[in-house]
Amino acid sequence: MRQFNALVLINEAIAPTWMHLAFEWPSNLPAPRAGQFFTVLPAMVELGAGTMLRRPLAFAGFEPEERQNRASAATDKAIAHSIYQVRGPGTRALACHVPGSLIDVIAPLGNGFPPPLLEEKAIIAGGGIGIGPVLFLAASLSKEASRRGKPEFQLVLGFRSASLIPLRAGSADDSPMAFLWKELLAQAFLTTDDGSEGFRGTVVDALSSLRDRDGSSKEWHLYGCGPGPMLASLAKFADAHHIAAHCSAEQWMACGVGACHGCVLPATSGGFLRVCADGPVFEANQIDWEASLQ
Amino acid sequence: MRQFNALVLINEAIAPTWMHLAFEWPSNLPAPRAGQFFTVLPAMVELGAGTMLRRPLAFAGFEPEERQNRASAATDKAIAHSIYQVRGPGTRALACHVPGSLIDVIAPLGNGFPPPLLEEKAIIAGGGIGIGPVLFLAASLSKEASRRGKPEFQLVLGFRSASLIPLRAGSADDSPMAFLWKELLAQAFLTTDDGSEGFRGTVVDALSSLRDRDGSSKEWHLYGCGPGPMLASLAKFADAHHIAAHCSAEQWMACGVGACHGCVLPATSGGFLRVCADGPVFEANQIDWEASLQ
Amino acid sequence: MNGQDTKRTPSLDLDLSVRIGQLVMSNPVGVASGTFGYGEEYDELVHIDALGALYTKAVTLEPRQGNPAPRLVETPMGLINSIGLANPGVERFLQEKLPLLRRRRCAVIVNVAGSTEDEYAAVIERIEDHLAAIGPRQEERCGVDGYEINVSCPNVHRGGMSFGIDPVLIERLTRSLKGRTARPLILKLSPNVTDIADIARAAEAGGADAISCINTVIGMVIDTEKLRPAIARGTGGLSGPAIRPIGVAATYRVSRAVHIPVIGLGGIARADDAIQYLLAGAQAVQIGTALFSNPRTPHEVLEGIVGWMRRHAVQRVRDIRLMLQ
Amino acid sequence: MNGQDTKRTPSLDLDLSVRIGQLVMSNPVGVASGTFGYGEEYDELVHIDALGALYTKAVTLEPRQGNPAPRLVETPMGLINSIGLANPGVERFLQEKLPLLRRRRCAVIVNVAGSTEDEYAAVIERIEDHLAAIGPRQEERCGVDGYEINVSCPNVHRGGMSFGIDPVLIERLTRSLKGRTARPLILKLSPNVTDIADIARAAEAGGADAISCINTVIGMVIDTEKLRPAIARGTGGLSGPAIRPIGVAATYRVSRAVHIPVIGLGGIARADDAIQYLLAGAQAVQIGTALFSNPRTPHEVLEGIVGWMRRHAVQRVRDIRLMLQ
Ligand SMILES: Cc1cc2nc3c(=O)[nH]c(=O)nc-3n(C[C@H](O)[C@H](O)[C@H](O)COP(=O)(O)OP(=O)(O)OC[C@H]3O[C@@H](n4cnc5c(N)ncnc54)[C@H](O)[C@@H]3O)c2cc1C
Ligand SMILES: Cc1cc2nc3c(=O)[nH]c(=O)nc-3n(C[C@H](O)[C@H](O)[C@H](O)COP(=O)(O)OP(=O)(O)OC[C@H]3O[C@@H](n4cnc5c(N)ncnc54)[C@H](O)[C@@H]3O)c2cc1C
Ligand SMILES: Cc1cc2nc3c(=O)[nH]c(=O)nc-3n(C[C@H](O)[C@H](O)[C@H](O)COP(=O)(O)O)c2cc1C
Ligand SMILES: Cc1cc2nc3c(=O)[nH]c(=O)nc-3n(C[C@H](O)[C@H](O)[C@H](O)COP(=O)(O)O)c2cc1C
Ligand code: FES
Ligand code: FES
Repeated sequence: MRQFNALVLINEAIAPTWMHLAFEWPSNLPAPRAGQFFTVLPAMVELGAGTMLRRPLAFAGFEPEERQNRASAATDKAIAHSIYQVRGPGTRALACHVPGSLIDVIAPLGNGFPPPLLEEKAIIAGGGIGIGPVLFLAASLSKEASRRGKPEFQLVLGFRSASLIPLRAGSADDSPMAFLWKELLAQAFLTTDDGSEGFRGTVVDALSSLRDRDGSSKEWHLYGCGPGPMLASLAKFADAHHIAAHCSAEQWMACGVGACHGCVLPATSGGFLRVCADGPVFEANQIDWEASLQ
Repeated sequence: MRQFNALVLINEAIAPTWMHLAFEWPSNLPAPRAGQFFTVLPAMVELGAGTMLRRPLAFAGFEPEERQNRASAATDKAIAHSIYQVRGPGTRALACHVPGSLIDVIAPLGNGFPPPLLEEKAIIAGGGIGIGPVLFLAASLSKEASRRGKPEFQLVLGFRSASLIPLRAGSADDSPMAFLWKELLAQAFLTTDDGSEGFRGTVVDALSSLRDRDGSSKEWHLYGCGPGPMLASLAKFADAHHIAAHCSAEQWMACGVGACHGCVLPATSGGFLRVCADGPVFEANQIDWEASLQ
Repeated sequence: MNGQDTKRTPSLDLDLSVRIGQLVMSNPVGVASGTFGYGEEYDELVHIDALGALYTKAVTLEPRQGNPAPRLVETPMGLINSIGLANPGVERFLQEKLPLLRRRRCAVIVNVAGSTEDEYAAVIERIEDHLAAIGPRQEERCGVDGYEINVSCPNVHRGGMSFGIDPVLIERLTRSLKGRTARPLILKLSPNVTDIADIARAAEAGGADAISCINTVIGMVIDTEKLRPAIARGTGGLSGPAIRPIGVAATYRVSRAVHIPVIGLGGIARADDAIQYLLAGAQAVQIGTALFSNPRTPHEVLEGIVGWMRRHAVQRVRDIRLMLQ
Repeated sequence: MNGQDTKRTPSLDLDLSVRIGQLVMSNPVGVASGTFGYGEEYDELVHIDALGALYTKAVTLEPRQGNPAPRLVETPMGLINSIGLANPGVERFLQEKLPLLRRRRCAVIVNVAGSTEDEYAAVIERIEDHLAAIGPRQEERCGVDGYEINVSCPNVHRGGMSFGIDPVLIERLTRSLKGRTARPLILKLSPNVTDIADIARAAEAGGADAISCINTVIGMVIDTEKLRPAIARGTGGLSGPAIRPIGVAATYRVSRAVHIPVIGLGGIARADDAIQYLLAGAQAVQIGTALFSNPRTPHEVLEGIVGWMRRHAVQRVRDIRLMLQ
């Protein structure tokens, strides 16, 4: 973990209110893993907001230093990627950063997704803005394919509506990372709440249906990232089917490093777990999701 | 007085830490007069500053709608000009506005300089950032020359050092307003604290020396704008020589319109005067300058 | 002007009115005492008639010049002021300020300050005498729809701050003033106390019709170059968004301690802030410091409240305080 | 890392040391209780040995899980927290946290909280017994250089907040704890009182070696969509730059009311903020919430103080408090 001023390389819209951020990654800093996050402090905020805390964002991809076909010609360093939704003053401020500007980053933070075992098939479920970590995980697994065996995985992505699916026609982002994401999106099983594209229903509805017709001999290992209610039903689903499951959780943060005990969620074992330091990736049954939704 | 979103036309450096701001002026709003000011709210501020109040700035010039050779081709409306120093978070934030962006302006505010009588010679003294209102006043008088008689005036400008004199070689600003300012600067009697250009000493030192060799038959009418100590000695000078004198004062402001009684200075008659509504231009003997410096 | 937009917003289906004693305000958004003068200065920028209420700058028995300069300093999302109740005194208030106030269509609440119980009483008596003497005039409003008793100004040595911290004095003061007017009496409380609910209960016991909550918080800025306090008087009153959470907490406590209406203020700059106060238990709100940044704030806040009420299907603004879970 | 830069700054000609009772801190900048854990989590980001002092997260007799989630909400230039003294209890503190703390080169002040006088006393006794039992070890520091008594946490029903508002209880508690340790005893006061100077005088009378001033201010945010308080417990403690003027005013008052050193905190984010506290009368400062925005804050603040001292030709940091005009 380190605090550094990162050069912004890409910061552009990939869907209504969604942005793709890429920044230079320092040499000698361990590469981030899918599920890990960083906290960022934009330089300027809108007058009147009074925002001052860092904002946590998950990594959505990483390009190591040696890579040839790079997302940006502006650097020969490694490049970290994130996908974020413009929601409030902090993300609005971040969206104002142009390539070439600097952001204050602390990274990498938290625990990533554990890789599936060889005998497991990874079912990677993302809902809405939970897309970043799951795209990263899928990309990592597809890369691994060339090294050790061939990890089997299925990406399942849920959106409210077809028009909110990022990186579709109209997105000007043609960086290699965006290209990789588009490939993954093309392979993914898509669901929409309103049925405007793909399966009509939630990601977890889709899982039931997928499970019924799954021909694979491998055990499922669920990976989830998305809104609280989605994670809650994912955990329920995993429990009912006795499937290993890991979820990436969210909670408001202050320090982001485990010091303040502010970002807790209720643990099933009693007490609380810190999202930033004990998570953000938890075994699905570690968190009392129902209580956390209240 | 009106609150409006103003289109920024020019916002560029004219000296170290000094900026020239020009923005579109609404139709149907009375033109500002020299000595009047506006308050401005930038859109974004640096994170951590927590700035939220408007910042008062004086007008440094005005181009009415009908004018031909305009400071900006981006508008056919009237254009207001200001010169400001980048000092703290508010002015730093203002300095980030690029042409084409919008600033929230309330204008025109306060009372301007009363014009000199026909039998008076205007001695217009500006120190440091007090340059804006005095350039505006000199420009107004030089324009009037063509209409009623020919107001006689002498501009006396003081700077800490030659390198801080704005709009010299190196300034890229070649707008018509900058051109006019350069003309006025060329006519002005210049003083520097360190003697690196013109008269060595303060503006008020220069006035004594000018007064000794003044051949004009007209009465002097002093106009001053600059730091508090300069205004205090200007007022003393005017009193000693029985000269009419008007000074533009500064004080921290909140409302800028006279409602909060926050921006007061001690009055010689006892009690307090509001800079924003009773001023910012006062007869020099209205304010107890010594007390105000404490 | 933005105010006119508000008037055009068809909110006929919604009941925005607020009741304080016998007084009905047309909507819950007022402008706070000391930040709006007597309504003259902001006339060109704010559609005053569209306000729910105008709380005047404090009126004292004698004219006061106020505290030495500088009186203001900005702080992170806040403002410290030490104006010191600068005002023309009750006589000149009646002669110079009241005539214009009578032409306002919004409720006008006169903020009253004093150093002693007698001074407060004298101001109210003088105003009541005056109103009785001129009697009702055609096509004019009364100009004084109620009193807000400032027992909480931290900026004067004897500005009522000793009242603001003592429940016994508050109850006695309230009872004494209550006997001198039939108009609603609003006690404005200081947050600079161990238990603001105690003070509120005392005000209620004394007969107050409502509580305004909160006045400014004691604060200080030191100029590290000049090596002295940034404002001449040393400490001053902190206002603005910085103190909003303090005001909401106080409003929450006070509105659970008394049965009379609470008027919430402190740091309201956006509709969401005002709705927080209403959910915390306030029936109405006031906007002070935010006016300085943006004079359109009251109207933007009112529009935002209306929009929120529609989205949440709330008919009456006074029901909002029942919605907190 | 920035901390190392600080080490390189030659400040040999300046005396930055601060004395609290018998304890000498190498410089006046510490990190505030509850924002720095027990010094583990920030190890990779902050050069801890270069700090003047590390104030630990509160330690209670029994382990506490803390308050329900959510526990945090951001406010304008502020943060409300309701952690609720989550901590592993004194036994696990001694077993798991102390060994690492002993390796720190900065002063370590253990923040102590409890619900009753006995609980506070038991924590200190347990720690003193433990320290006596393990005795001094070579090349290790003691790990506990003093105690900061948290009588001011607004986030627990019985978290000592009743002590924090009552001078009589404060004096008794201080005296009782003073009898149990030779280490410096720092009383950390709440700003949520009518007169903080009263409380400070009581702590001094009870034998306190210093006062920390201030803890968080009671505040509340309401989520206007979910129609409930943004943090689970309703109200919480407001910290950050928003409260800096409140802390400076309190420090100014307290340092004029007592003769023992005052440690100022509340909203310090830049060197200028810290210097305001020092000019107001503090001998040392602590940085809490600003760490969350920028972990380099303590070192940047210390560098800024050094730069300011050079510009103002001040030799000893403890003389700054005499410079206010
Ligand atoms: C470990 C972690 C990883 C994250 N990764 C991503 C990511 O990859 N992409 C992305 O778009 N967002 C991500 N988020 C959420 C992101 O941090 C928030 O959207 C952001 O902080 C909002 O800041 P804001 O100032 O724009 O909006 P605010 O005004 O602060 O908040 C806007 C809305 O978001 C809610 N909110 C704010 N912070 C959080 C939070 N931490 N958790 C849940 N709700 C919150 C608020 O209640 C409000 O409704 C992540 C959060 C965490 C904790
Ligand atoms: C009527 C009027 C007209 C003005 N015209 C101009 C102008 O034409 N050009 C220009 O550059 N500046 C002008 N000023 C001053 C300008 O308003 C301040 O420099 C500005 O507000 C500083 O804001 P900031 O956030 O950048 O700095 P801050 O951090 O707020 O202040 C920086 C420094 O300026 C001092 N300061 C801040 N506000 C004032 C003030 N109102 N009066 C005196 N000192 C102050 C502070 O003490 C501090 O030392 C004028 C002020 C007034 C009252
Ligand atoms: C410049 C100024 C002057 C004030 N004068 C008065 C006053 O005369 N009487 C009073 O009761 N409150 C006065 N107040 C307090 C405000 O009415 C209000 O209670 C406080 O500022 C908190 O609200 P805000 O944060 O919206 O400003 C004054 C506040 C400011 C900023
Ligand atoms: C998340 C958090 C946890 C805190 N926990 C404690 C604590 O355990 N004991 C204590 O005395 N103060 C605690 N405090 C208060 C701080 O030590 C400090 O007094 C307060 O935050 C004001 O300083 P700041 O504005 O620099 O944060 C806590 C503050 C925060 C923000
Ligand atoms: S944000 Fe501080 S512990 Fe997680
Ligand atoms: S700034 Fe409010 S009266 Fe001048």
